[in-house]
Amino acid sequence: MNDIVEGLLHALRLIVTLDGDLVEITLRSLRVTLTATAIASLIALPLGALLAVRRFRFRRATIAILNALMGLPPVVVGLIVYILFSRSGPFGVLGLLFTPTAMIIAQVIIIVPLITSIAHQALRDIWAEYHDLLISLGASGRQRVATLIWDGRRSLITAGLAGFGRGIGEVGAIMVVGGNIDHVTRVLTTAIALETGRGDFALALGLGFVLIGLAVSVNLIIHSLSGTEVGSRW
Amino acid sequence: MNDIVEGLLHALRLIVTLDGDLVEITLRSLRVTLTATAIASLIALPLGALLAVRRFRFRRATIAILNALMGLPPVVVGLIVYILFSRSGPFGVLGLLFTPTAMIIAQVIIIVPLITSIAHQALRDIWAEYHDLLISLGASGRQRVATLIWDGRRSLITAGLAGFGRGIGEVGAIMVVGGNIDHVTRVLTTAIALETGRGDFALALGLGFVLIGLAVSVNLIIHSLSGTEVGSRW
Amino acid sequence: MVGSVFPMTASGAVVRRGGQRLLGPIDLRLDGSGVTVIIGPNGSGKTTLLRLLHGLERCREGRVDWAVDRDSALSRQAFVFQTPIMMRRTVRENLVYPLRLRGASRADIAEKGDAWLKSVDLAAAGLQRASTLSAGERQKLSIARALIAAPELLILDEPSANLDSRSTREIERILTEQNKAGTRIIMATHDMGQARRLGDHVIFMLNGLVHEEGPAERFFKGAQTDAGRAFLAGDIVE
Amino acid sequence: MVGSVFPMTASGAVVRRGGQRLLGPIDLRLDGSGVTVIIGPNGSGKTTLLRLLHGLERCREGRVDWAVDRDSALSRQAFVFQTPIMMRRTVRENLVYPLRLRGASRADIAEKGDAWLKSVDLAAAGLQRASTLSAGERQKLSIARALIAAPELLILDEPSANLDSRSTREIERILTEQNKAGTRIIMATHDMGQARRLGDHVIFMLNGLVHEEGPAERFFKGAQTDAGRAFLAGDIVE
Amino acid sequence: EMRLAVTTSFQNSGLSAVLLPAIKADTGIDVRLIVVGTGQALRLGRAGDVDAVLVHSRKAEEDFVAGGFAPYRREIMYNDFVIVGPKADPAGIGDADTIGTALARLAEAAASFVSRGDDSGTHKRELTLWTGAGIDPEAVAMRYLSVGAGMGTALNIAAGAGAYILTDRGSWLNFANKADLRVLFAGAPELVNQYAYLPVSAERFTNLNAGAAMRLEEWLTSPQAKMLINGYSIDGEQLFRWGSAAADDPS
Ligand SMILES: Nc1ncnc2c1ncn2[C@@H]1O[C@H](COP(=O)(O)OP(=O)(O)OP(=O)(O)O)[C@@H](O)[C@H]1O
Ligand SMILES: Nc1ncnc2c1ncn2[C@@H]1O[C@H](COP(=O)(O)OP(=O)(O)OP(=O)(O)O)[C@@H](O)[C@H]1O
Ligand SMILES: [Mg+2]
Ligand SMILES: [Mg+2]
Repeated sequence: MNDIVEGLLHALRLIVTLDGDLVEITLRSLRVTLTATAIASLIALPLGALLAVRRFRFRRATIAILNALMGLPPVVVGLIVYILFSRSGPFGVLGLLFTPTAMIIAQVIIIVPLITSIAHQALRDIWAEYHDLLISLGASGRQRVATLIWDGRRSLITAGLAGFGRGIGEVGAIMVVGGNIDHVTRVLTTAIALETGRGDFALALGLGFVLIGLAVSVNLIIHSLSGTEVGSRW
Repeated sequence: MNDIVEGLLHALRLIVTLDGDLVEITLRSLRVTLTATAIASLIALPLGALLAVRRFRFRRATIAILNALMGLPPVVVGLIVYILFSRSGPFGVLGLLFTPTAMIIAQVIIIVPLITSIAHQALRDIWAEYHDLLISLGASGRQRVATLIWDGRRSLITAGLAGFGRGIGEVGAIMVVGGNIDHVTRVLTTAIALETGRGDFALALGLGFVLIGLAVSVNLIIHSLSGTEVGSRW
Repeated sequence: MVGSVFPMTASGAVVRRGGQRLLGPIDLRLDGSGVTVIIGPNGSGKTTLLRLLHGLERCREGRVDWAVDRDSALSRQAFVFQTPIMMRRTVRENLVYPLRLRGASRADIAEKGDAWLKSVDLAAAGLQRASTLSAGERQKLSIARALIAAPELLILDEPSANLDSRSTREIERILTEQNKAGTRIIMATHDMGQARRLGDHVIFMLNGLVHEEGPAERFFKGAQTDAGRAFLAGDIVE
Repeated sequence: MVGSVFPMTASGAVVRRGGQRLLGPIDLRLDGSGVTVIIGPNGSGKTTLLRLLHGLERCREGRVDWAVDRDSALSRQAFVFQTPIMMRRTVRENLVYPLRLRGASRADIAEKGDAWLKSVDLAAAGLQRASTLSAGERQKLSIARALIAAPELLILDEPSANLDSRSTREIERILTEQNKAGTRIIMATHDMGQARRLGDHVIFMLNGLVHEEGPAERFFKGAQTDAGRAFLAGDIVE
Repeated sequence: EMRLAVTTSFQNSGLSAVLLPAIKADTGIDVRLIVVGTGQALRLGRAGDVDAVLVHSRKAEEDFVAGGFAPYRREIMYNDFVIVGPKADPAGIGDADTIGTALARLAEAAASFVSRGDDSGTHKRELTLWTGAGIDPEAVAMRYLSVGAGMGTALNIAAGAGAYILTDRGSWLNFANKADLRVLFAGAPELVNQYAYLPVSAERFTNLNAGAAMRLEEWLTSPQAKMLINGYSIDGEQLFRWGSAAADDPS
């Protein structure tokens, strides 16, 4: 219990003193995960809309698999990305291993299924509402997707935030592909894992609280900017 | 690349020969995560419905925080559970540390926010539809929640499955509280982490593919049992 | 049930949304018998007034009072929405839902369910999903669902907008019967024939205000206001 | 646009859902002028027939053909739904959405938007969310949205169910005008007065089948079938 | 800039924080540490993803060299393994005079023993010790917990479960969650823990920064490194000795 209190104090101290290392790894966490979230959203939102709009043969299986992939074990993703980008792997020449770029790639793979699934669920309901109208108006596939994304933007923000949350708290994959190199690829979660391994629970918890605070702030900021959950309906 | 192929072969071999250890840890993975998912759903679904139905002062902040908690870093959850259940912690006398029960507790904490968030998003739309009717019929708070859960059951299954996926692929927390003890708390993800640390990437990937296959099967089975994604509307 | 929701009174009640005044100030006193019809052009506030009287709309200024508190008032009334709200259930489950909320017995639910399905001509559609009903069928189901729990006050918002003439007559017959049996009725309608046939008392809405109010006979024979006369003649009312 | 959707023909077209036959077999041939009104009791299949002719409903047996392919046919028609479908946008954005889909210019969109908002009396509500409109206002918006892209064929499903008498007259005036300007109109209605005023040609539906079809004048003067006569008299038709 | 894969014990000891800035200052090399398990460290070397490896598992290192992944292994420094356990020492290994006695007492006691179980250098040494004592740890009274985890996690488990565990002195001294664990047995010759440096074969992989790897090796064997390594201590206790244990003590 003391550890938890100490962790909170630690977090406070680190934040109040604007500890240099903390600022560095926090900014790196943010940069990696925000980039990954942006890229993943660009892939996942249209995909989710497409799954809502299109009726094809293996749609149900695709959706089930997508749901399952929400649980893609991060370590496995990390391993696969590692193998692909290892010097002896197919993309080895790019020299991306143990760089933030590799971490972004791994996070994109992990969060795309999550964002797609949540987006699909939200857009499916809007599609049920709009179906007749959009078909009747002869909207093209691309226009249907664009309309759903625009009219469902508030729910899609939630989907993106879920992806951000998953990414920022993730450690298994980025540890393998990033290597937790001090000043290069160390982020909040890998630092937490490091301190846990050293038995310094107070510091680990302190970093953990910083991480949670960061996630909460990003959510609050985005929610208040986008005005979700304000109106009762729409 | 070879590792990936080898990993697939490994997975195949393990499955075909019904490897005893594999069966054991797979069943343990399933048991831990299914239990955690069931408990988490019992908490999260009514909570999600309540958030949809009730209008209270800090509703928006609550929802934003809930969304943020989807990104609760597993290691931090693991640490907190460890501290609470360690012998010097408040629940130390229960002797639950390094047992499957502790792993279930950690997973419940991790997946409750995810299930709540997805459930809330689905039920919010149904509530918008039902609001006037249920108020007019004078349904009590409890009846509103029950009605939303029943009528939204198909979406809620997706929410539960998302939680299952998150749990079954999780490693950070259960490693700390479960300890990856052979024949006691070793599950698929901790075994994967172990093999990765040992540098046996092929075996790690093999286990990873088994895990993914398991998640996909559970999703397909549940989806086909529940008949989601069949009808176009409802 | 002990007590009655009547008299219900609105005093200076105003409904605002997005800073705009949609309705009011409304001053009204309704007591417990007869049929009140609310008429007026599109967007004049009929639906909003019905929702206010039902207790669905809270007023920012002024107040609406029932002889009992709001929760009891709600539970003694039933509302038929202009756009019927169908639950994601079968026709039968939609119909008996109010009984389930009240914890009625299985036998009671089965019996009343059968009777009402028959009386609105939906016996064959009981197991169909409500979302597959035709517009008129939904309207009939919505009316039956409102009546199944025997409300003291029945509020209807354009109950026959999508009904064929025979269903309209049938519904009007049911409403008259219920009214005779003691159910107070308040309804909005655009069908002046219906208003004349059913109404004892008329409220004529214009721009969110009660423009004219009085006994139906007097109103239809000769409305007191220019706007009222113009509306009856089907003219532009502004 | 080159070519026309007419003649459109249905031959042996059947619509099934859940193993049940909802409509058909339907054999019809409609050509390019005038106003067809579809009448019949609730649940007789009017909406389903309109959807079939529009191309929204695919038939399992038989076929529906337009003079052009289905996609071109859809793009030359507009459909006004019985329960207006409002997008989660403002009134104005709902109105001009068909123009946006067609990639119309900003100026064009602004101009037509203004003109149509005015002609359905919603100029003041342009920036309001469509979901806040009253039922009648939604219906008017839905009609304006259908007309804004100048369709060759306009299909309306009970366009005036929730309209006050003045709006009904106004909409009827617009429809007559459009029809004179060359827009083919097919509509379902329960308002026999409206059917008489607007229809050149009547289709009387019963139990999912075309029971009687012919020139409006003849039908209203003396329907050929017993059921047709009974329906006009407001009697039970089975 | 070069990449060096090291085991968790090296990082957890805190020595890296002392050495890396000095290396940067003396040679200009920016050493990037990839901290992983022994097996994974060698695996990274085998794929050519790191320029050198610093581990402590002799047998695996020799296989690595034999496989042609490194031209040789160079012993850099050593310390020793210790057995830690609950302060109360229910097995009574505190006053054992040989490792054999200590392990035999452990085996007979109603105590728990946490094994790394991950084929790391520490784990392999532990297995060697059991074999040397003629004990099958899974078949005795003692509860043998094979946890399959890194040093830090295993220590956390031992602390949480009040179990005995074999660990290296460096990791132990720098470990913060000691709970009621204490060093109970240390100092036996079987417990020497030798770290070796293996530059990854530049012939095999062309993209390596072989120059930096060589300069780092030179630096690690220089008097400057000797001074820093021997001078690194926590609470007055020295964690590592520079050089080769075999050379220092030919017995
Ligand atoms: N949030 C809002 N902002 C602005 N105006 C609103 C809002 N909500 C509703 N309105 C307007 O309030 C008016 C009253 O609506 P109401 O539904 O009561 O009319 P009504 O008399 O029932 O009309 P109808 O006969 O068409 O059903 C409408 O003109 C509607 O556009
Ligand atoms: N999935 C289904 N299963 C069974 N019956 C269905 C299904 N979908 C629609 N129906 C029935 O098909 C019939 C035709 O409906 P349709 O909407 O075409 O009627 P309509 O003539 O437009 O009626 P209204 O005048 O009430 O609008 C209705 O009786 C409806 O209940
Ligand atoms: Mg209304
Ligand atoms: Mg219809």
